[in-house]
Amino acid sequence: MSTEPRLIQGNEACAEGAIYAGMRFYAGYPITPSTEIAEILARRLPQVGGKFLQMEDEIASMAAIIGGSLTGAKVMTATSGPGFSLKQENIGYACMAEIPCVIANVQRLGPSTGVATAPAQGDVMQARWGTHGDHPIIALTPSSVREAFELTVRAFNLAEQFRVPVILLMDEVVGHMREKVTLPQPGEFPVVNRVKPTCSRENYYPYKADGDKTPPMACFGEGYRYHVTGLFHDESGFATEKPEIIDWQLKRLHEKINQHLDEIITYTSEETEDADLVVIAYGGTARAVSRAVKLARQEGRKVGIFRPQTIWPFPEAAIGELAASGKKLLVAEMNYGQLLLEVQRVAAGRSEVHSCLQSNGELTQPDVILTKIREVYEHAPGN
Amino acid sequence: MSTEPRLIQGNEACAEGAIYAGMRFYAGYPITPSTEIAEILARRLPQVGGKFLQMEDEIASMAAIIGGSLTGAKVMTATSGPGFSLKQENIGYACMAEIPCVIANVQRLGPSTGVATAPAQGDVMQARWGTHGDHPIIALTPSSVREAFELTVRAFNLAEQFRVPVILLMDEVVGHMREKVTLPQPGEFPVVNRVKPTCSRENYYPYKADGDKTPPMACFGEGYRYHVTGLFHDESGFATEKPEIIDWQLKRLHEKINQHLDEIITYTSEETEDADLVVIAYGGTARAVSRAVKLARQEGRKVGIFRPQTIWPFPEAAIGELAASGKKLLVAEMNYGQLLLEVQRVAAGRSEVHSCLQSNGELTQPDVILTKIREVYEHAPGN
Amino acid sequence: MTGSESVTELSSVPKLPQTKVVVNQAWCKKCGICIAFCNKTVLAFGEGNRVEVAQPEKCVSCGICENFCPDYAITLEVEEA
Amino acid sequence: MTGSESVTELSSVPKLPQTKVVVNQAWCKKCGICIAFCNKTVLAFGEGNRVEVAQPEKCVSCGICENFCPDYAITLEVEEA
Amino acid sequence: MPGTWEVRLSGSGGQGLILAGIILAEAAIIDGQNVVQTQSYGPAARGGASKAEVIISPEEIDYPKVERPDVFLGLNQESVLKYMTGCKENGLAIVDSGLVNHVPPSKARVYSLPITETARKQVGRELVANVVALGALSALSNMVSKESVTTALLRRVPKGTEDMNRKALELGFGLAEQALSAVVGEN
Amino acid sequence: MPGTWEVRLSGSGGQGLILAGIILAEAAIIDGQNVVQTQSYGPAARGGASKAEVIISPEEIDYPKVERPDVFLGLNQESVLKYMTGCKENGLAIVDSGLVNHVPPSKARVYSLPITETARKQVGRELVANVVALGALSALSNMVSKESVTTALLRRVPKGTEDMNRKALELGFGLAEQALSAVVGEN
Amino acid sequence: MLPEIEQYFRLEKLPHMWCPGCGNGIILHSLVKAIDKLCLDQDRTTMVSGIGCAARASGYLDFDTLHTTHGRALAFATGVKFAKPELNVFVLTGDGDCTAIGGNHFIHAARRNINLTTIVFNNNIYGMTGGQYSPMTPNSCRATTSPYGNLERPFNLTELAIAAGATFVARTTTYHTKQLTDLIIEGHKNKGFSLIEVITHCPTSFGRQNKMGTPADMLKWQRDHGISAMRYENLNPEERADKFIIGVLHKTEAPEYTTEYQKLLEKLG
Amino acid sequence: MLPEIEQYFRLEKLPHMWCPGCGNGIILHSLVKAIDKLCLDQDRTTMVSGIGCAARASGYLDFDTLHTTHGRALAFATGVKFAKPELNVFVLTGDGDCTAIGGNHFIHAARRNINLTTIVFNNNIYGMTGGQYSPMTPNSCRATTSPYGNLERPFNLTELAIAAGATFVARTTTYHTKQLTDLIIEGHKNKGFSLIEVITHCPTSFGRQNKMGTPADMLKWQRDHGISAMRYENLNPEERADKFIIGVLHKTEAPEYTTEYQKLLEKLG
Ligand SMILES: Cc1ncc(C[n+]2csc(CCOP(=O)(O)OP(=O)(O)O)c2C)c(N)n1
Ligand SMILES: Cc1ncc(C[n+]2csc(CCOP(=O)(O)OP(=O)(O)O)c2C)c(N)n1
Ligand code: SF4
Ligand code: SF4
Ligand code: SF4
Ligand code: SF4
Ligand code: SF4
Ligand code: SF4
Ligand SMILES: [Mg+2]
Ligand SMILES: [Mg+2]
Repeated sequence: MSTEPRLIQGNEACAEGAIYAGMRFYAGYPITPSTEIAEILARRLPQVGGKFLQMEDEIASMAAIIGGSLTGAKVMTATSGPGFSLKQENIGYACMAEIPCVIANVQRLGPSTGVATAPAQGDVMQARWGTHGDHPIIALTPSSVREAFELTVRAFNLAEQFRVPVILLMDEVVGHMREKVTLPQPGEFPVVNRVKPTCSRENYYPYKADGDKTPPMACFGEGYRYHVTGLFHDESGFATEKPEIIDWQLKRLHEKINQHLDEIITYTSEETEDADLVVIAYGGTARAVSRAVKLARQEGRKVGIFRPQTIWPFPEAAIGELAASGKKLLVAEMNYGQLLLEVQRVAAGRSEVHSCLQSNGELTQPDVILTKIREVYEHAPGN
Repeated sequence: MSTEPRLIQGNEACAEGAIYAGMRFYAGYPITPSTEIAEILARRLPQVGGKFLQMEDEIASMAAIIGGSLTGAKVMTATSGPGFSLKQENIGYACMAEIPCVIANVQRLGPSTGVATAPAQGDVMQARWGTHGDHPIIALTPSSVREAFELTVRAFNLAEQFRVPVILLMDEVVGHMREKVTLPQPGEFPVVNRVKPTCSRENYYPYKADGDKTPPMACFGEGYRYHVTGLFHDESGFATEKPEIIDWQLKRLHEKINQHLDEIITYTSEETEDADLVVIAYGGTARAVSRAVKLARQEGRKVGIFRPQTIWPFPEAAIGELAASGKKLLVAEMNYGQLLLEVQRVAAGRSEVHSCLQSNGELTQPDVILTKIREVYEHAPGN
Repeated sequence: MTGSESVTELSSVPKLPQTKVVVNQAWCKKCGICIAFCNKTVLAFGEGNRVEVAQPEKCVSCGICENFCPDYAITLEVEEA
Repeated sequence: MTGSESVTELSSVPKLPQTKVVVNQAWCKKCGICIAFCNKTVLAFGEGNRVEVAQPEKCVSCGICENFCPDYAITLEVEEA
Repeated sequence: MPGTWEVRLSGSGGQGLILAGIILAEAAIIDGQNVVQTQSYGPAARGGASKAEVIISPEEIDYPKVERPDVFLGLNQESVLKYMTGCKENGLAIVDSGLVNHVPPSKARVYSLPITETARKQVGRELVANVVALGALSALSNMVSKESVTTALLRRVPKGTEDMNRKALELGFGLAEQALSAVVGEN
Repeated sequence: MPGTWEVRLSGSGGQGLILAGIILAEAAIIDGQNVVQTQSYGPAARGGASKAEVIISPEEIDYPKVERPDVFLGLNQESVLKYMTGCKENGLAIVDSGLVNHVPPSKARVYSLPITETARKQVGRELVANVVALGALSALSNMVSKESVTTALLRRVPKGTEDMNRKALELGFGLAEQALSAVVGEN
Repeated sequence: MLPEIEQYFRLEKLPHMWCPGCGNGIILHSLVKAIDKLCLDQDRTTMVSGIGCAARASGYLDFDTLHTTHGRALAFATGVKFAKPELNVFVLTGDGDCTAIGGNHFIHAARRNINLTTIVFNNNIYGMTGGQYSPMTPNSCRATTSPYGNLERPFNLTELAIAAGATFVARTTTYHTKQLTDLIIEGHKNKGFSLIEVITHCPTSFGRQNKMGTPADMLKWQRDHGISAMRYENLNPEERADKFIIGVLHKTEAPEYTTEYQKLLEKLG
Repeated sequence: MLPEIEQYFRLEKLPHMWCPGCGNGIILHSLVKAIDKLCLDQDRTTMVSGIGCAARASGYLDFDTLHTTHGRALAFATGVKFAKPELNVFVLTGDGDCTAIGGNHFIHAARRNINLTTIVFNNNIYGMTGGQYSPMTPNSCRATTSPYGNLERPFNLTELAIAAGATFVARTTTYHTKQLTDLIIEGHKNKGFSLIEVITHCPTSFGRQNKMGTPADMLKWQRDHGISAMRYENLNPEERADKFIIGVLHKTEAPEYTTEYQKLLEKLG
């Protein structure tokens, strides 16, 4: 891979990041604004001995990557809102059966068909709650083309490490934008591979885990001959209706994530130390916020930006800390207030929570955010 | 209809409530524990001149009822978790195109196939956020067979009044339980019908609304010849990408609900007045909580129960008031903490929020709740 | 048969309504289908790829252009007498 | 041909392995398929609808019962000599 | 008859316990009581141990599941082992003497009655064992009146089977009477 | 050349503006600058008014969209009307003299150049109007070097078309030179 | 302006959003001619479409029009027709909409023999999303997701419809406009599920990638490759290779679903 | 114990959860006999199933087994097979699973001619959910959702498979156990998509509602109604009415999808 900087689109960075992470099996169904991921992989995967599969719909795509993952491949699909809705049932299956996979959702404006080409961040809560029943989920959200690459690699690492579906929650802004990026060389970035069982077939319990709660995963075709189901199951993988086992399974599913929040949750924060007001933003919106924060600082306002890269699990501790310190919080997102709900919850009355929401198909402009910053700031403590 | 009390199953009450409300078009795909609704309607609807349609899957069922609704019929489908996940895309369509319809989701234990016959309340957040993009939603949740009937009628009334999909969020406990119920006579219960345009075709703008924000709805086949789409559209119903119109549309969709919260939100509260601790519970769980609260009162603990019948929009004002009064709150639900998140958010640190969660396929026992009540109560202010 | 007196005066024969090819430039997308399918080379691309009725006199009113235009932008209109 | 000396001593003919019909009661669900399909009325319902090998001597080892049992609960087992 | 009755009927999937539970509940409605009836679903309902529960009370019934049965019926061994625990002191437990060999220690009065045998031998159809049991337990407990349970039964059974069912019910009543002088175990 | 450049290229769907934007961005990368390139999508991209935007800067670029263009290109009337607003004072605006009749009042220096005509008449292919425009605007603005834009162009165009494209680009450079002595409007 | 355009189109929506030369406009023209000849009541006729270029058709036509979700047009239409059988319901759907994501609804609508007139705009590609291969893209063809040539086999859609139970099945092209009108008329008269597959040209997404020339060239390709069953019969296998039959391919009678349901209502009522 | 049961079953899971007399157990018996005769490597053979009574089959068999979501078995299986073509992949699916919610994946797997051996357990009903009619329930039959008799027409599944592109298509019944084994063997040998439809008896959900008698009676019904193509030929239309053909119905050759993809990889690699 070239060490030269290149002009790369966000969707392309995602595709290249996936290949870098070792993804060799893609199945999908085209949908704007994610289609370039499929188109690039249709060309690139066969070049690296990988498999590209266009399925008849999104449900089938999700099913096919789960099937592929069980053979040992690192797998991925990409979609946008309508397709993401359709994938939900099988995403739940992947949660339940603990199948590593990555689902890129390049968000567009919804609900429904909405505007296929317009940016939005309306699927944040859906990423968490879209499938029925309780399940933990990991979702990452990049703000730049470079980060689209990096977080794609991370998405695979987390998926493989914890045997979970990981949502790469992009938005149209980041997906379609092109930036100058130097792609990392092989080895530059850590790549995690799933842990396979080392025991014999007789001793293999596909859902029996050690302290870290994630069981080693055997590949189909390697002699372990085990059973995989979306029904509640015991350690052996077979269906059960015993309350105590269900309890134990469901707890483990949650704990395998909750025990590793420090590893999973990443974010950036700039100029938050001395800030009176911290703007919380992610994805494309964070780019506008960066600008607005710079302008606000130029005006002498102590404003910082907190940018979750991991959006689920929600960076509760970090944001709780901000709230505890009494800093005002301003959530800027391209929706009707989704992450806002979590921020409000975590703030628990300890600090003011404001919002700058936009959901009209256009990337929020720095001006709009700046105006809101000024408005909120005027009443900041110490001003 | 007989005025004799009868032994009626929750699912049957739902089916009968639907017929009472004027529902004459059902489309569905069988799934435990909702199947009885379909089975009863397959027999009953033809008797009252209605249409029963078994579609090839849940997606098609949801599509078919939207089509049916556009011809003027009151329509419904019923399902459970896996099917509810599949319906999400078209539920979003109904939100966007403002098509009145009722979706009964008789919750079972998830995620994934989970346990088909086990009770759970794991789809509370999904009911709110299951489809992509921002959209308001109404969801009602009954606690008894009688209430299954009543809230089904209400669900149709709200759907028709506000041109929205309404989720009837039942759970297996209520769906499968049989109770003594006297079904109301025709006229006993209000039945709301949708408002149709009275203007001429030339003056009809299908998405132009008065102050109440819900536009009158013409039936297909009555000469209005209008367009319906899941794309963002202007008042005329035709697609637009203009930010200002999108903004206006999306706001109206939210406002038509938000302006009528008082009408939409209902709940019951018992013994909350003097309570130090209020347990918040709904559906089957509320039955166990009722018992536990009685037992706690017998022990001299001042405990009350708050039971939302409308779960979405969230009864924010009422619960906010409880929190503001400093009463401890205890949320009991059969999931990993879903409504809990909203209660925490709304409490905003003003009162302690505790939880009693169970998600193992069994209805929570009063004992378990009582134990939790005691634990929380011991540290209640004034004790 | 040259110059025979028995020939009917042409002007006395009732005429078929005269038609005229009209291009609605507001709808025309310049796809060239009408030009390609007109057997009589009536139509041609003009300045800025505008479709022009270059040789109206050759038109035989066959309607092919009207039939194939995907944009309903070319029509045969009956001329007022 | 009665009493002919040339008849082979039966006991000297190598015997086909003797089979025995065995019902695994733990797996049997009492569906009655084996009973209905046994042409030789070897099998019958007994007490509490247990499948019993009522007339083992009639069994011709045809294997039909084994073949149709949906629960693999009835088998022809080769008898130890 | 007054007071709250928690009733648990258990047996294997095909034994018609759910129908028995429904009839019992409907009898209680005829008696003017409140009722809630629930049951276990699932693949288990096809065999093994399944149960139907009925709560009868003059009061509003909150919790719909039986916590500690006042009346327990066990029509097969597996269900007795699985569901008989928790019977109230002085509760009533009826098991099928032909199908249940082992009865766990219980605080209830336990009656082991030849329910299935009675159905088979005296009605000629094992199928009605549930109705025999219904007769026995309603007569033994007195939680619903004989008239009501008879009416409720006849409303529910298929046309043409009324006589057979009525006979089965009455045989159940009879078993109860006999039993009142033959308590098997009380501990 | 130093400093931040906000560039907006607009025209109808088929005019190749996105490719022009990409080439411009790649030229800037060759020059060692940071770049972000965005574009408008949607049905509009098939006709009407579409746009591609490029921001070039030695600094990190935060907001990726052009707020106030330093350089504007308008290749048809509709896009000029829709997208030319907001040009910076002393900015640069280039419109196609053959296709744009009306130029709204602007604070930018406006050049009306025969871009499409040059492509058609001097290269023989209207298709390369985007490359002619690219030549003109890079030469007029100086935001990227002529070498870089030439290199970037030749990397992107299909094999066999290099000469034609190079010619188009140079004709664009030429238009710029001529223009520097023929400013149409400055207000 | 053409009278049938004036009568049946929403004129304020024209020119439509389709690319220059796109065949979709031609199909709509034939459709409104058919509707005109059928003398359908404009107020009691509904157009249902899914998502895609083709599916945008509904928005241009002056009827009750329902632009649904991708692939689901037939399921929505089933709801409309079943709820109100007296409506004439047409379904306008792309090859992807109908045969990829919508394949299941297609075979089930055919199986139920519900009285819907379905027109499949088969441009052999996903046009709207920019040219990915569809289940109707011929083997070896280029598409943005088959940069090395399509490895999949396309459906024979008419065969599929027949096997699934459709009672009227026909195929034609955008070149054969008159035949298209006739087939729509005949299809609509069939009391049951009718499929009319129209091979249409997509110069932008399919033509360009497969070097099919101008829109006119693509129309000529259709003229030269779509032939009647009779002509097809007389060709040898080699000649047949790149030809396809146009015209009515299947016609039969079977109980229509909404009619059967109506009978049940009458029986019970 | 039968050696093929001992070898290929997860004995600790027996007896299975199917009702007394259910035909599903018979199908599995024939299946393991076929696998035995095919000498398949048990470690490189995968069973994929959806949701339903039939779909529970995978749990009883001692291979890598994948019990998926309702209707999606073929889509999961496509992923398994495409990712690792050297695995033998069998799909065990019910009539509802395969033809109702799963119909689309079925026609697409057939179209791609991907090398999957698909066994459809056709009991003409949704068994697991208690007896609603399925797309394979004959017209007029009773089901819990067709209390007045089924108004819909069933699919002819084998015709559908052929039209969609399957290269091996066969039908038999649970009565014809030997033939079933042979068909599975032949189907598995086919390098492409193979369908074996097995008419199986569901005494609980279908039989009871339609007064079909005991499980044995249902088996006898199959014996009397499933006949060879040759015998079928010799019947007059009336005699044919309630008969169906069993045996191989279609066999052809076509490029197999994973093989084609492998060729592409080799070309590029
Ligand atoms: C659920 C869902 N998946 C994918 C898409 C993206 N999408 C829109 S149109 C289309 C394909 C259109 O192809 P076709 O039906 O052949 O119509 P055409 O544009 O070719 O006329 C796709 C994949 C979508 N809108 N919704
Ligand atoms: C998405 C979804 N919809 C519905 C169901 C409920 N369901 C489970 S099995 C089944 C039908 C089974 O029928 P079939 O495939 O014929 O299998 P059988 O039980 O008859 O063997 C249904 C509708 C489900 N589990 N998931
Ligand atoms: S066919 Fe129509 S759109 Fe095309 S060039 Fe001719 S008039 Fe214009
Ligand atoms: S009517 Fe015929 S001859 Fe006249 S312009 Fe059109 S195509 Fe040419
Ligand atoms: S066939 Fe098998 S399960 Fe059925 S009765 Fe006979 S041995 Fe038992
Ligand atoms: S082997 Fe044949 S004869 Fe013997 S019991 Fe079985 S079926 Fe009857
Ligand atoms: S992309 Fe193809 S199908 Fe779509 S409008 Fe353009 S030419 Fe027509
Ligand atoms: S319901 Fe039918 S298919 Fe299911 S296990 Fe019972 S008999 Fe078999
Ligand atoms: Mg298409
Ligand atoms: Mg079935």
